[in-house]
Amino acid sequence: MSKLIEVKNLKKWFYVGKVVAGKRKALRAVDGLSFFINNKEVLGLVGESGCGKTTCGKMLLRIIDPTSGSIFFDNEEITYLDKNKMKRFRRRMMIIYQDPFGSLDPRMRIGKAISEPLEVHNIGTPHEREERVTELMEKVGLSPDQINRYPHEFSGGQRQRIGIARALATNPEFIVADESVSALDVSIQAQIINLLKELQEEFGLTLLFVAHDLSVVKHICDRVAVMYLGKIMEMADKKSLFSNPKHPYTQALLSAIPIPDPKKRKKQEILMGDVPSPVNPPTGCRFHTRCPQVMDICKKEEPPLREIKPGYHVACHLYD
Amino acid sequence: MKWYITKRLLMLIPVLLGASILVFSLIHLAPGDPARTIAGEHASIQTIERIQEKYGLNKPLPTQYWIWLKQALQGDFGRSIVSNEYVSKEIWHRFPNTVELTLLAMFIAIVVGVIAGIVSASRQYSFLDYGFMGVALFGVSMPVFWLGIMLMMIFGVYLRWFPIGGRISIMIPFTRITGFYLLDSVIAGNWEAFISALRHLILPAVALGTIPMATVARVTRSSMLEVLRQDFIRTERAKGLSERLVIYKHAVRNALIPVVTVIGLNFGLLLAGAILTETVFSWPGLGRYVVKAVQMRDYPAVQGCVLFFAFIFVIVNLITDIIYVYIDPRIKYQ
Amino acid sequence: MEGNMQIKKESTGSELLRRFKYNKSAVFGLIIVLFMVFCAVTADIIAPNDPYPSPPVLANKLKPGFWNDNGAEGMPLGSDGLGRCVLSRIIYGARVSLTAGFVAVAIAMILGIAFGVLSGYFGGWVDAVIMRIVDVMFAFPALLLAIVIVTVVGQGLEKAMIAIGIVYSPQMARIIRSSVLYIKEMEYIELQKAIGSSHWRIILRHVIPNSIAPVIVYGTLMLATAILDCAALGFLGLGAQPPTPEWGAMLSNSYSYIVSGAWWAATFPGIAILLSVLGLNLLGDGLRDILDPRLKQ
Amino acid sequence: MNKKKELLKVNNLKTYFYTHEGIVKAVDAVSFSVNQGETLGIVGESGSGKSVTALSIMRLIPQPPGKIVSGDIIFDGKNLCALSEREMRKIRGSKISMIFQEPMTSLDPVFTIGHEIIETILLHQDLTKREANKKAVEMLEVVGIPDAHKRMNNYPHELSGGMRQRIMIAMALSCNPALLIADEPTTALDVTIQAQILRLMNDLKKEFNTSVLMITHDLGVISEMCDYVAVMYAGHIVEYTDIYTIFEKPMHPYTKGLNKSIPRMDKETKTLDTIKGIVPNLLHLPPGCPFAPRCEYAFERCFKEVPKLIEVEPRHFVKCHLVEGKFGAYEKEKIREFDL
Repeated sequence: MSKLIEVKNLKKWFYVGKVVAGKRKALRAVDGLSFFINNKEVLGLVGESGCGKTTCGKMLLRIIDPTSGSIFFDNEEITYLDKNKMKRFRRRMMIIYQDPFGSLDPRMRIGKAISEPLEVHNIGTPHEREERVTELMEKVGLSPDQINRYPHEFSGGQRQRIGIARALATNPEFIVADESVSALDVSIQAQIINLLKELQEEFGLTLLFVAHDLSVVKHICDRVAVMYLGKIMEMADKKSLFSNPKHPYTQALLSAIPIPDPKKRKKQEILMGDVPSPVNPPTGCRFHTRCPQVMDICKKEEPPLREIKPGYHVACHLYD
Repeated sequence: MKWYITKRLLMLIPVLLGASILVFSLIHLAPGDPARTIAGEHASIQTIERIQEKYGLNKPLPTQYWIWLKQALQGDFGRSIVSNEYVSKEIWHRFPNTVELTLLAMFIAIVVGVIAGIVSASRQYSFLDYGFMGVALFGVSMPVFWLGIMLMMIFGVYLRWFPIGGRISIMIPFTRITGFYLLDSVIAGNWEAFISALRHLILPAVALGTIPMATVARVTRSSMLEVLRQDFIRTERAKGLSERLVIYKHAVRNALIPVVTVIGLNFGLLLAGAILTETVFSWPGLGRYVVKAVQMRDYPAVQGCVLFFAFIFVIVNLITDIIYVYIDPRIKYQ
Repeated sequence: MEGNMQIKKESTGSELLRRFKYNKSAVFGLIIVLFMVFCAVTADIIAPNDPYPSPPVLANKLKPGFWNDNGAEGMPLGSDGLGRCVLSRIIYGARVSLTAGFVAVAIAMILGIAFGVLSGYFGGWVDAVIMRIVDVMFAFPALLLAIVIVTVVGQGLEKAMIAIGIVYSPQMARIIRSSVLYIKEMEYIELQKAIGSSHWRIILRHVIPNSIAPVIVYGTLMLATAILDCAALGFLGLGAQPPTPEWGAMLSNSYSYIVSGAWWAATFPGIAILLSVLGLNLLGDGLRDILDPRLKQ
Repeated sequence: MNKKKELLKVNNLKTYFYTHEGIVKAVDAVSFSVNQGETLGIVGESGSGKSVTALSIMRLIPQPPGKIVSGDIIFDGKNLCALSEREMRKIRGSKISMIFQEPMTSLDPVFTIGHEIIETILLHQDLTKREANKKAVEMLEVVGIPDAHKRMNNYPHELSGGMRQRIMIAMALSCNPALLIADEPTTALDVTIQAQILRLMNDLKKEFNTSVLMITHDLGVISEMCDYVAVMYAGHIVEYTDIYTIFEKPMHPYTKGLNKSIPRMDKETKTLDTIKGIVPNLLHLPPGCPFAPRCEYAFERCFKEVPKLIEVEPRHFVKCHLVEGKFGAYEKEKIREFDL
């Protein structure tokens, strides 16, 4: 298996507030990520709000420029490519957003919206583009005779289908799905999850699936990375991670999800307190303020993300 | 808080500097030679040169600006071409009259406007709401000078309730102390003068206050309606609070935040309105002085007055911002 | 928000038209505005008299109108201090005032959109520079700044229009900027970056079309104030010069007669201003309700 | 189920919204009941009318355009629909209180949280300011807010989402209400915070012996919290039964579909079963069963006639022609109009 995406020590600090003593406070949205995604693999990136998962996804596509670190796409470094050089890669990577209302221009017909990536990259004649749009609409389950309608004439689930069609237009190899199903109703969510999975298999897409909902991630991903305050806490293949999570945070996260089965009401491991501010992350392990198994070393020393067995990475002193 | 005010005051410096450059360059880049304007069309070259010398008009523009700015900072805007009096003295002489007029107008505008807005919003779509908002709509659509003339015509000329112009009846002896007529007459215990000054003040103040009043009423209403749609209002109702408390305590407090901004901005309109109102009512204030200066092309006076207006306006905006911090706990000043 | 009442609605032509019809004040405002435009266009046909009789028929000076048996013949609203028909001058005045307001707003819009879009879209130092200039212009009451500009460039209707257009442009720039800032945050703009669109494509295809709504709303409301301020300049003798039948100037030339009882010459031009401004305000308010779904009940 | 005192009974409630586009039947003939100390969950997708049901009970439907068209809401023996606004106010916040979805926007931003809680207490209890203050601090401690004394002077924007929801709970419980209505109380929160809040609610429910009406779209939350569940779809309750039956042998095709379409943590599935089609627009509801266009079992009758809500087992109600036919055949006498 070859790596399609590789990221090394990726950081994004947003500078906030006023300059104090020549320095500004940094919000460390992403604070040193290293991981890779194999070709045709689905990697789930999960975490609670503000953990930096969305920022990470957008950095991979160079929508947000990283503060430091490097990003490789198909073994080429794209971290510092300028706009023109980057354009070559743009048609090979796309994004599907969360908000089905905000991700479509309300004043643009959906046919035009779907063909826009083709237009920008000068792919095909207008006629060929229209054929491609029709084909895509059928693929995602929309009726091609709706091609000239405006986004507001569609429901949330249908808009998400439009977004998916647009993302597929240029035949990309890599797609970032940023919370793409979390805004949808349960019955619609299932339709979109199935669609994404089908398309991923059919086109052999490599997917970064950013989400906060672990049950969705479990359904769709091959491997999962769990983030907390800008860092990866645990990363492994889906099966081992869900059946036997190692990191106390992952354990708590899994146990916090209510299971729709009253017979399985369980003694939950409930984390105390709130997520600390990413402006002042705790010293040592970032999770130590809420960790039920905290040790002295956790407060002083930050555990690195270590491979404790092949393909299984954990950042926790319990596994030193 | 002190630090916040200091910081805001410091931020005024570039704005005022920019304003002074704008005023200065507008007037000095104007086509035509100011010296010729002063001297008159048929003046000899020698006369013009003498005038240029006298006003420093032969120096390069940046130098002229620098000299003018240095003097302006000391409160010296030069001498008026028309009266040969110090412009600053002319301004200070008229300033209290304009302050009295605008303050009363603003007072009327805020009190009536806010109350009407709240009442309208709390009874949306009622007869009262339509009534107030209809009047307010006319209010914002009226030219202030026309309103002044109409008031003058009805209450001054026909009904003879109020005098139609001037600051105080010339028959009444009056000694100037602070320049504020109402205040001075109270200090002097001269009730006759007080009544007369007040009677002269009412029509112009009503004319001037009507438009901001209408604006304030409209903004208060829409801001109230906006607040009443918010989630926390539902929480207050769910607590069992009476509609009265929900509206007059929770909604009003929140709704006033944008209203304060609008009041601050309306002060600008009020100053502009004062120019027109003072012209209509022959009010001896700054606005009328500016108009006269413009008509006479009295450049030092125009420069001085306009910069002074800008200064006042900027200070009012600063005060608005400070009030804002007090009523909205979400704004952090540091 | 839960519940079907709050379905997010964007606008299409037919939907907007339907909402417009429901908005009584907008319809009423539009009727007034159309009436004023009609007067302006057909002034040569509908005006009963010549607005500038030459030489002035001073015998007809300050005659009352239809309400008085001794009123001037053929002058329903009476005559002014130079014996001219007030009604005819008001009708011709519509042409002057509407054009003046329209030109001023057009100038403000062109400048405002250009600077507002640049400032909002590019941010950074472009934004900082433009916004500091706007701040400085905002330090003056608009009418005062217009007065100064007119003083400098000289009096006259054309110059007044330009002056008002210039002093209104920072206001427009700020409105556009804030709307661009809002649009810029939308995901469909961010997506443009992901697919590699150029800045110009984003601005022309997405940003400007989506900021049209506030431009229309505030343009309409601004037209109302522009007419007011043009009239104010005319009133101060800095705008339209005699014998142009400009409403503000007409007022200014005749208000001294009210002391002698000739109220009509000053009253009717004011009503004409009031009506046009009222119509535009009603229309603008209505458009705002229609185009801004946040305010929709 | 042992006989408990019936606290709330909603009977044939209809709440409509009159809009320019037409009448929106947000809640259409809904009936259910909540017993003392019991938690009833109302679950449904957006637009199903669950929040409107809750607001109807509080009589907080914005009017116009909304209106409770008919039905009774019997609370503690009193019909809330018949009360005057003044009488209703005495019940709100003291006997029935409510917490909302968005803790960000549900607290007045310009008052301190202490002020907000004290205001509620003073409104319904005969206490002095000092006593109310003490009680408010106590309540903050009860909901697990550290440094309760200091927190009293905080404004809502100074607190995190989870904290704000705790404040809302403290406020809601400060007058010891008999019924707590929670409208999606954890939807806006992260899972770990959601777990905290749900546990807190469960604990307090027992401590205060409060009945809870839990409104959510999340079947997981329902299963953690509730004793009984009503499933709503397009303004109708389509199924209403105890928590075990709803997950083990649901009868309505919608409930069945919903159950199967959620991705589960505890099970492996290749593809999810889905319910075809889209959530209907309440303005253009089909004439028959509102679920018919999406239902795989739908037959002719479903498109013409709204089915009746029938009791197939004690306290298990289903609104479906199929179920009606199946059970109607051999247990005719059990089929009766839903009337508790």
